[in-house]
Amino acid sequence: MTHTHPTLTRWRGPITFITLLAAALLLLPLLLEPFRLNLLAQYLCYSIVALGIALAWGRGGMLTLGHGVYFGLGAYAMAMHLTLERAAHDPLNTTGLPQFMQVTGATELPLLWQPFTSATFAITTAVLAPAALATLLGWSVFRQRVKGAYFAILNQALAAAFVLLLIGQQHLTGGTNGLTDFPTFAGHDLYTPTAQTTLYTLTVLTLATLYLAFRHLTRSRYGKLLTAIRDAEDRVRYLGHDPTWPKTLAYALSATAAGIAGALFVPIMGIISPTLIGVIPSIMMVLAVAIGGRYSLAGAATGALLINAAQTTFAETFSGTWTYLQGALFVIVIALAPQGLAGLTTTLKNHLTPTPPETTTHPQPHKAHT
Amino acid sequence: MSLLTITDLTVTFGDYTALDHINLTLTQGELRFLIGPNGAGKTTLIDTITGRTRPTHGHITYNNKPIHHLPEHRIARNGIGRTFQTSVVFEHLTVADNIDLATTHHLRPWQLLRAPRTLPDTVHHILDRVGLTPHTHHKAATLSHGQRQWLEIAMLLAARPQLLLLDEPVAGMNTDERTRTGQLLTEIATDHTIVVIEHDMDFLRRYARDITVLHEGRILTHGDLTTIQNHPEVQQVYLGHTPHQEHTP
Amino acid sequence: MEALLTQLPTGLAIGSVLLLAALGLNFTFGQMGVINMAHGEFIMVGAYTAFVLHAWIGLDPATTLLLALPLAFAITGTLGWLLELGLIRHFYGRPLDTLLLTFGIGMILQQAARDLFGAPNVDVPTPTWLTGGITLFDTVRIHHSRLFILALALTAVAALAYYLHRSRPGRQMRAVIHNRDLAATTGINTRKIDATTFFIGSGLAGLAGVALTLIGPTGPTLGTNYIVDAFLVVVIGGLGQLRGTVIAAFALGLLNATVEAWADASLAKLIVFAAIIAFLQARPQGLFTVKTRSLT
Amino acid sequence: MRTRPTHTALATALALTIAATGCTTPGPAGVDDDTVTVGMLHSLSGTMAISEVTVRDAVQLAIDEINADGGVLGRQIEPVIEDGASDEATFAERAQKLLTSDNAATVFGTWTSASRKAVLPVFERNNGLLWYPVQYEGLEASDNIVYTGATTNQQIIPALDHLREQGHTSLYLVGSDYVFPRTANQIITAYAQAHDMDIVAEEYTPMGHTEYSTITNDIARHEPDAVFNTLNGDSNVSFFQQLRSAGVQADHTPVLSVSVAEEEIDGIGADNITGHLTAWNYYQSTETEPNSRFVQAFTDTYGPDRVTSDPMQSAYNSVHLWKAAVEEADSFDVDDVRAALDGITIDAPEGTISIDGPTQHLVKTSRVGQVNDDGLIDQIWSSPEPITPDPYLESYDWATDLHS
Repeated sequence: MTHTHPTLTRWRGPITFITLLAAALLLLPLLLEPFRLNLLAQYLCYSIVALGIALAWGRGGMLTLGHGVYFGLGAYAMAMHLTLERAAHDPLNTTGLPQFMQVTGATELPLLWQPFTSATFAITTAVLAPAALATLLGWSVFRQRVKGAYFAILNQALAAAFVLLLIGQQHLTGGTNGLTDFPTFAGHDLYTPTAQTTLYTLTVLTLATLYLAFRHLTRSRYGKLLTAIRDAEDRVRYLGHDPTWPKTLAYALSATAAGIAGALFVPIMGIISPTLIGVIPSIMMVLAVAIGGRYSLAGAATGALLINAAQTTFAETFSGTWTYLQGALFVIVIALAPQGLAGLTTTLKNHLTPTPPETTTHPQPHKAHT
Repeated sequence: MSLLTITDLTVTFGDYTALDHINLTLTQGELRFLIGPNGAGKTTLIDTITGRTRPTHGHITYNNKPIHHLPEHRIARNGIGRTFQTSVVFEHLTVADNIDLATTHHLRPWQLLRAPRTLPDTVHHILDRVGLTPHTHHKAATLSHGQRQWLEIAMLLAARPQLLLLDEPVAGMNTDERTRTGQLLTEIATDHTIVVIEHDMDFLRRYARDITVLHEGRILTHGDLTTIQNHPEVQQVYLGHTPHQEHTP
Repeated sequence: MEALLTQLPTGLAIGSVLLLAALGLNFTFGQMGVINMAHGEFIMVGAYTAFVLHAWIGLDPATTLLLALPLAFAITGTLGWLLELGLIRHFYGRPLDTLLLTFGIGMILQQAARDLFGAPNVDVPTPTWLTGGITLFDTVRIHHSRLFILALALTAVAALAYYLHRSRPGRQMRAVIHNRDLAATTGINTRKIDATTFFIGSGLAGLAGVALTLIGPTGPTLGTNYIVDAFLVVVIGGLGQLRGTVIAAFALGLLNATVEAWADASLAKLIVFAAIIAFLQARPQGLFTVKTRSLT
Repeated sequence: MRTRPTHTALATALALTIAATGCTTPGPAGVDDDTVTVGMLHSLSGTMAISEVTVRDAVQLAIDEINADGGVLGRQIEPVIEDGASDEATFAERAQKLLTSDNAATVFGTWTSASRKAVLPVFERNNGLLWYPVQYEGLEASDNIVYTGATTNQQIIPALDHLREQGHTSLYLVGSDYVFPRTANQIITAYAQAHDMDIVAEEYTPMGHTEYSTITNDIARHEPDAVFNTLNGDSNVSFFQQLRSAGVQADHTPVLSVSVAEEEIDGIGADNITGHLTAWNYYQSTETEPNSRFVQAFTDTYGPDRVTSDPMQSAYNSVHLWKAAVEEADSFDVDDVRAALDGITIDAPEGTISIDGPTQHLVKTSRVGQVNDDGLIDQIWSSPEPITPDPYLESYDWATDLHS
């Protein structure tokens, strides 16, 4: 593309990006009623997760069927803080303990919960806990060259185990009920239109920042190395690179994005519970990325937005049909459009404006990673 | 001075012995050809030197340090590079990026995270050397078979190894490409130690001075082409199996 | 010690269920590198086969069971064969894509079951001769239905082993597992072998489904209950290894049962997961692996 | 170089999404001269759909009956049906929509405690009114919820009274690992301590667990007088099948279940559970005149194969109770309706029930039943009189440790 209109091409991306960002920040809050804006903010949280999955899966070839876990870690960290804040400010609550703990007969705040009275600690944990768990799991399995389908299955098992843990440790986590009802954050009512707009704005800005950061990463030498590892991990070793750390890093970053998304999701949605982060929700996160386009960060984010919006729109009217449609989407997108929407739009554009072949080579359905 | 010393190397897969008490020394600056019928253990030997396969018995020293326990990337960093029978290049990266990747293994993680503004000179230089400059910004997937092989060699050179192990570099190439590869080899051989696995007799005749013959995991003999061709056991091994072995891969 | 002894039959019982569920899965995975996420739904189809025989055709429980086994094998086998023919065939070498693809197929099958048979569980009665149990040393009790499943699982393993090692197509199949390209050059029709493999692997899911009606609920989500554990068996057992699968299934079953004896079932599952991660540190490729020399 | 993802095309997709998200204008006012909008919020998809669809059917039946009878305050009820999709976030989101976009005068729905807890803040924030139809673990009394199922002192404690009357003094507790069984078992343990009963074991399994050999063998070995079962859903099928294989007989060691209703028996297999006990406030076989009408109307509408259960009946009652309260208040306004709740009484299929104003729970009769060969449940015991709800168990001395 640099051959034809260098200036135009150079700036088209940034201009589109800034236009979209400005529209999202300035226009939409005016156009949408608070309920809809809140929905949009929820979907954008899933877009943030999608960015991470696109990095790990699209770029790094690591199919993560357990991202709900990282989303959940971020979400629970935030929810624990909000729960404590509510308990502290509830005039009827004499013990200062979260309501669900009173049910299970606790008399004092468990050790695990104590530091979460600090918002800073909660937010830091929301970011670092997913990163730490992913680093630990990633490092230990990548080092042993566990990859491909094995890695995917382990992730899935992790999601299953994590949900069991949350449900089993009811006195600490609220069990199946999860944590819910967060009226305030730092003393501010979370349900005023202003608060809703602020949360929405924060989500948009986080999404934009992570998009730019990940985009930079994919274009750096590290990004090239990651792609190389995806396509031929063994070959990379004979060039003197150890694939363990680049993979672990991508996986950990991807988990961090999910954790941040979870932390944002909680005040927006007002609830987190095990059903939102188990095996099936985790796979749905991957489906969204497959549909949007795993090789494209922007595509993946858009895919998550679309799939969640579609879920709301269609699921209520034709719930059975919606399940068929989701299943069919999986099959159709993977079989016919492995590059997803982003791939389709590129193809469409190439049909309209022929460009030299070498600049249009998108990743082909790539070879085995195992 | 010896660069690589293989002592009493044995590799077994279950009941099957792929390498059987191999002893081999490579001196600095050598260009060594490795031949032998299918299953002789040529690729296994290269695999074992580069850490892909672990020795069952015996050891390998490189610059007088044992390397057979190191992981692949550490062996590569020590200066041993290799290519594969079927070339493996990173198809979704450009030719330049493929080469650049080979130069960066010594960089620290944070150095890799910066997006390079321009290509390093070394990359341009190597591209020139293998004749891929016109394809600098093309995806590796668009290269022809011969060009891929050269790209692999270029990637090797970019990693600045002392020892190059090439597994059938001219397989599947046309005559022109073979000639170019041969010239490239000779040129590289001036400042590298090289081991080449090759079957192509014509190619051997033109470029091979030192040949080691492997058979059933053992070293049969060693010498120049004439010596080899007149060696009774070699004749037995080759002619005994296929009379026109010279042109079978 | 007494607790361990008591848990031995339970462990074997859990193990035999895992074995049945994982056997076909491992077969297709080892053979073709295909993770079939629809395998759980094939199990479900097998279970509904028994239900249809009983409730729609009106057979008595014993006839239902005996007739359902071969019929379910044939039905799910055919489903798998069609899946291979229509979709999976075009995705060899893309294991992650087939994984997602077959997950989509699974969703569709599950919803189809819901539309066809309704969402609630249905009842497939157990033949009376399988309802009781045998008591050993006072405290150890083995259910007839468990013995039946154990016997079925071991029969399936034996039949499979015989097929792989003694029959011509079976030996070809093993050749393909070891080296697909080499097998192809020796004149083996790998396409045909793949289709056969998928038929058998999926057929085994049908058997598992029928067996599971004896001990658990029959509903549209039947397969999902077992699939994660079955996958773990495959991971531990190693690629395409019959003995690996057998050992892994019983090891997991015993581990589960032993841990369950002193902790609750939730905790048992977690401990098992941690044990698997630890195990993979020592044996990343599972218990047994086939050595290959291909690069990618 | 990679091709830049076509931002323009993606932007189009984005715009479409936003259009889809934002297209709904603020909903119609909840009440006009001819109609009143109510919400129905159940899982129509996902794992809970099995149970919740039956409840939706019961609510729909009640609405149809009331509409045919002239409606509420002369207005036809217009239900807005939303799918909670067995997912708490969806429940909360749909509840928000029902209350703010649809202006629903009241909402019938939710089943699991998790979904009720998820929508509770939404109802409190928007001052909505939810009718919750399922027996639950108690320890809750929100101004914005009317609880039409049993709380613990109307189901678990009477069931324990019954077991004690029968001379069963050793109990084996088995439950799914979630809030209801854990809370129920705390209560049972406290009760047992106060009444010289023996708890042999307390076992939990993950939701959807199907492997019960360990537990059923353990039960066979310990031979407790009775098993108190708080397992949920699918697990009951495996549990009863495997219990039978373990040789545990209903006449020797009866299992008393609090989450097994007529709907589930068919899936468990009647021969696996015949003779075992259940504790509810209503059975399809309950002999009252309103129940014959209810069962008749239900099977006429949904087919002769369908059965009715306690939660269905409670949901059905909810609509009639709401109608009575609205007519008492002569207003659809939530505050007016709430003020009118206390003492609202109707003749329901389960007998006469009335709303206890302070707790917004129902005063209702407790019943223990026995599963018969036809897969229905025969009542074998009932509380002598309707029991006043006590969600925090404040009137029980032995339960002081349970509520702080």
